[in-house]
Amino acid sequence: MSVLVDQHTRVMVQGITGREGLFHTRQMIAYGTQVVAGVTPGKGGEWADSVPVFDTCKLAVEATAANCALIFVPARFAADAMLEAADAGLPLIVCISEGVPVQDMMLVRPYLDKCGARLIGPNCPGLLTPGGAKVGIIPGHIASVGTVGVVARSGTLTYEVLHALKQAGLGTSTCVGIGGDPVNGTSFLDVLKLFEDDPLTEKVVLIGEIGGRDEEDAAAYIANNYGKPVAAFIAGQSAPAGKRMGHAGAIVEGGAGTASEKIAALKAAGVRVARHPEELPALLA
Amino acid sequence: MSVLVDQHTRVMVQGITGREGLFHTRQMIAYGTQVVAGVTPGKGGEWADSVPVFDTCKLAVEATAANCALIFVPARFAADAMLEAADAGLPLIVCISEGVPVQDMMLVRPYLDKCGARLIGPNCPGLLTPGGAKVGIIPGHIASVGTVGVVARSGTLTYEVLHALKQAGLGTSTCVGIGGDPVNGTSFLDVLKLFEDDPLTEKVVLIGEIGGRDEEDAAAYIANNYGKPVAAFIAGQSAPAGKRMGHAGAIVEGGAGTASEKIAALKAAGVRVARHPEELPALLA
Amino acid sequence: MKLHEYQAKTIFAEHGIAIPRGRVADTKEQARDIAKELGGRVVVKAQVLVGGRGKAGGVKVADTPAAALKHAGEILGMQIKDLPVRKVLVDEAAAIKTEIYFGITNDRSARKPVMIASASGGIDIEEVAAQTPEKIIREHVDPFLGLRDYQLRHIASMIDLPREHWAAFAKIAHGLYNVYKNTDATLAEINPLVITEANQLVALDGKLVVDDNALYKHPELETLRDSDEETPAETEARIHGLSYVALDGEIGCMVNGAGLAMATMDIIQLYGGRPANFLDVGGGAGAEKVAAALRIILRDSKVKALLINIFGGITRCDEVARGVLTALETVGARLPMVVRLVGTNEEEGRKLLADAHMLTATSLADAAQKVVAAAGGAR
Amino acid sequence: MKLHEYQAKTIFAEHGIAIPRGRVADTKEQARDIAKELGGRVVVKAQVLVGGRGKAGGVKVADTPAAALKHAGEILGMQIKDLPVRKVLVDEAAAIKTEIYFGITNDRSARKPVMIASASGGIDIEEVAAQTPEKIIREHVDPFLGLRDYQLRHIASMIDLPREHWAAFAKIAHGLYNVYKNTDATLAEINPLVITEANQLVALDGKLVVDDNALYKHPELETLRDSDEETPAETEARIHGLSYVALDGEIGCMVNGAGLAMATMDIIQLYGGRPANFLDVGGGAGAEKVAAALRIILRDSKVKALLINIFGGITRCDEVARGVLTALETVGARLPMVVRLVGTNEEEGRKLLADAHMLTATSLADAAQKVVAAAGGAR
Repeated sequence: MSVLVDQHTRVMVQGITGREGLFHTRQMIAYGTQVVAGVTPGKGGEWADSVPVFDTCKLAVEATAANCALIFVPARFAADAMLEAADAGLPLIVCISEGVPVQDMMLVRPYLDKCGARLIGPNCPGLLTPGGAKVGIIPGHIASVGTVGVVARSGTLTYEVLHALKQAGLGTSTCVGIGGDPVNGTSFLDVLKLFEDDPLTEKVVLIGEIGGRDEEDAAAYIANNYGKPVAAFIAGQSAPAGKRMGHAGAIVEGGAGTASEKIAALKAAGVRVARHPEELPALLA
Repeated sequence: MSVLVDQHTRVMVQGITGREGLFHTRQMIAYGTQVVAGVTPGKGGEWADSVPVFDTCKLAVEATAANCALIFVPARFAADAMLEAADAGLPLIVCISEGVPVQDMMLVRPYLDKCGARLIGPNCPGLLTPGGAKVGIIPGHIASVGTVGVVARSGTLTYEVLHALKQAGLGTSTCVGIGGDPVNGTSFLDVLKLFEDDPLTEKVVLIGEIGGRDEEDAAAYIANNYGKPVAAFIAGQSAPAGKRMGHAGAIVEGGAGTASEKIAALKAAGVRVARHPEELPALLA
Repeated sequence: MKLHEYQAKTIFAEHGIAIPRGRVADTKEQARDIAKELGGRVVVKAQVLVGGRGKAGGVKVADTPAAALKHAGEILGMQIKDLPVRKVLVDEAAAIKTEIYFGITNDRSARKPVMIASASGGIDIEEVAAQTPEKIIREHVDPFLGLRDYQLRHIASMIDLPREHWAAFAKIAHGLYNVYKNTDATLAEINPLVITEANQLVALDGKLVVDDNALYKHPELETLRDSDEETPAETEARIHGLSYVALDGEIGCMVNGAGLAMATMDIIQLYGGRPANFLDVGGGAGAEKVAAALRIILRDSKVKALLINIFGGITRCDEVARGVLTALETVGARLPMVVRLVGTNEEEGRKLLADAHMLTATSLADAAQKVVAAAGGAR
Repeated sequence: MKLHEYQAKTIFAEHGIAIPRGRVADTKEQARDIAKELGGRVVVKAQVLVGGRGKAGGVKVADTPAAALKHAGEILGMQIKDLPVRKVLVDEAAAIKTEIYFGITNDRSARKPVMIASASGGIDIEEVAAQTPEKIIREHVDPFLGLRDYQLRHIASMIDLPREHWAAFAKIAHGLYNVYKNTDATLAEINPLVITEANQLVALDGKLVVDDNALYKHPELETLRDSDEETPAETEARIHGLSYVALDGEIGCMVNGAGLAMATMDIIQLYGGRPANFLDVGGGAGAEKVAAALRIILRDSKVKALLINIFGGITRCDEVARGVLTALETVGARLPMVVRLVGTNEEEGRKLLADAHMLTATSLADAAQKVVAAAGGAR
């Protein structure tokens, strides 16, 4: 088993008939992912290419035994989409949609926890297990099969790292893009634990950024006898405090959560910290 | 250890300065219960007889290490009182107040569950462990120390049974009045499990009434190798269907929850069912 | 507290739910005028707080104002399950294509509100539930999250509602959920919810029952209470804070506590008698309340004997005895009475009643047997 | 989106929070008239969307309308942290007995709203938090239950608020929580919340920051946006859906994705340059958006060289190249540019730019070193 998804994962795409949803569904299918169902309210009974479309998640799950939801709906419908997927019993929900209001997420997250559903995102690039499955928008060709587990908050910066690893001849076991919103699902810490238990992952790359305490929490966990070597990069060393940097999560809160604090915490935990993304492959040697 | 409360239980009375709160506080102290704190907003710093009064539960718990809340506040403040007690970390909350709206309880109950607090009630007479502690309004003198565990939905009917047991020379280990509201805390089933694990309880008396499915759930549990003999009485055999019988819980819902159904379920589970309350002592022989 | 159809539908309309045009009338002439105002066919509907009015002939269609006058006259003269009809609702008649059921109530086992829907509305929904349970769609609402749109899409697809009506259905369902929340309802129901020939979704009939315990939050609902629909005894009981239900038997009961009151009725029946009522004087009842309770019971001419069963906890037996004596001064002791007082101040209570020529009993079984004998023996 | 003090306080007042009488003025004459209307002492306060206006002299007390005119004139001519003051709020001056701090914000670690209160309001609350953390009371609100009265009693007792003010405090706190909920705020703050000599609780100053992602729910708030407070570049960026922050350096950056944009800035700094801005064109940016981004960057006269760093995933490199060419036609290529295109359609993109006299790079490190050199070398 790889981490979270593999070739047996049965993906249900919410918002499959939208522009992004359809584009990435095709990409995923081309990569070899099993996309078994789509959901678009009012379009039940239609098809998105070869994928049957349903009106509701419950109907989709009943008909196709989907076990992973992937959400591409506009931000204002994203909270409902996550709740619907959890209510339909899906154990893994990946939400790509960006721009979900924080107060909505403060309701969604505890409800999903109560349902026992794991959420990745929102506002994230999703999951890529090279040679297994691609659930999200990470371009498949930029990573090769390998033993480095990658976990990251941002999108294109993650691609940059995957690309750099591949250029250096290093493959990826699974890449998890957790997203950078202030209230989200899976954290760095959660993914570190998954990688720790995954026999196919030998080393871990963590790509953080300013804001929040997620990297600090991860550092504290690593410091306590983490079983695998970790290298990291933290974006935002040049960012002025308090300026909003596009990601809602990338706000330095009350002096905490700065890049230098995070880097210090990681270094103290024995993590090798890169000065820029392209240094990472060398640090894994 | 007895069930739920004993002489070491440290009771905090919410609404202690009210007429009922003060009356029953005196009764409890006279019985030997440790009433360590009272809470009445705006009266912090005063005393109710020998009991210090606080403005909030948190302050009361910090000062007195209370570990059981007993609530006498008017119905419109009862939901807040239960939530406050749970937030202050009390593991056992007994709510005597009657008339709490059902929709309020649909919010309170899951919140208390989340906090890990056990609720008895609302609209219940509370707990009596003869020789140990009295937490609620069950008259202390009507029961003697013994080995019969009593669990009941109603108030005075419970007293009637305790009285009949005492007249017959049978003592009580603990009496738990769970209340008859449609949405409440502890159920018959929960208390049956507590009695099952309690070495001081040898036999169990269950006093049910029409409405809901609590007695049926208890019967199903008893049927599955319950370790102690159980006798029961179900009130409402003569009640016409659909008429409201004072207790919000005592409404026959859509043909289910009638006395005859409950009696049949209990009998099928091997429970001896009395025709009237005074028959119960004989059934325990 | 149950509300009348016309009251329920007014509240529904305030929450954005489409209802037929119409108004309530106290007299047949008013009904005719409303029919004239509405124009076209109307339906005249008895407003009573019991079910089964349709089968009792309490709902009639009128093609003309004159017919409305005639039907209203008949209906306003009816009794439905012993309740006189004092008001009729005159609604424009809808051209019905489809009848749906949609309701929201509390599910006490799940501790959540539950929405219930069926494509087979209009007829008795309980019958549908019993015969073809698969036609009943149940969907719980998380009380913290509230009603979510996807739940309504699920219901709509499960009852095969044509897609063109999904948006209208969602609006009505959100409206009804808001009614349920805003009134602390225990039941909010639209039956039937119809699709008209003009392809509109309309709530043709409505039921609303609100939680008595929550009325303090909604003083505006308390004003809708129709005390015409209560017997004078029920009204008096409510005013005195007594829980009272009249029954058909001959033995009056006054008891403290609902559970004990039911057990007392049960034991009367066990020994061959029939209880004339359920009456719970509540905890800590004082003399005045007891006196009122006694007056209410003795007003029932069917009552041949009376059982007073008090287990004194908060309630003091001497207070109860004083109430009994006070009431007897007013109403006179025309019947045999059996009194059982146990618990707080039982001695004082018994002493007070010693001269009042009452039968006393110590055990519940003894009391029941005595009162059944006093009422003329087991039947 | 930050609101002005006068806007925040208007919303507070709509939620039942007591605020001083007062109005906003664009000119000193208006300020004088408002002072006349209010009578007595007034306070004239600069309305700018940055902190520290008090220390900058942007808040002044006036005893007479003439003094208000004078102060308003001075304040309306000021710049506070580079932002010109265009409005002043003229409030009646309060006679202050006590200053309290009370605010509600999101706690991302707890994933809940948190109320923060302190008996030491008025001065810099962050200073209080740093020096005497025990004076800061934190109380989380469960987002499902909402704010409960007992939480406010807890806060009131912890900040030693005299009991006579508890009811008024509860009303204000509920009001502020409703503001927070109803506007999807990320911060709703009253500082100071004062007890006046007349023993009233009044919100003397107010801050409100709302979640940009939730503005679609609150179109009425969008109309409160003060684009006077944005630089023209920021306004243009917002209109085109670009995320843009101006900085002090000399190297312009155009990147797709916020994380990569930050990493690009970091590496420029690592090699001795200074970024002139943060600019994220977002995912799937088309030619038009790219052209707008380029125009915004090139308008900054401090910019000496430009780095375009695109990792094509959803974004197509050829689209980006087309946007760059379009923009150059309008603004002219007055600066050295380094372009790095990797990913989807990178070959096509590179071909399009081949004739545009740009430096190209394959690695990020290479690109950063080239642009730093082009801008005049490391400092």
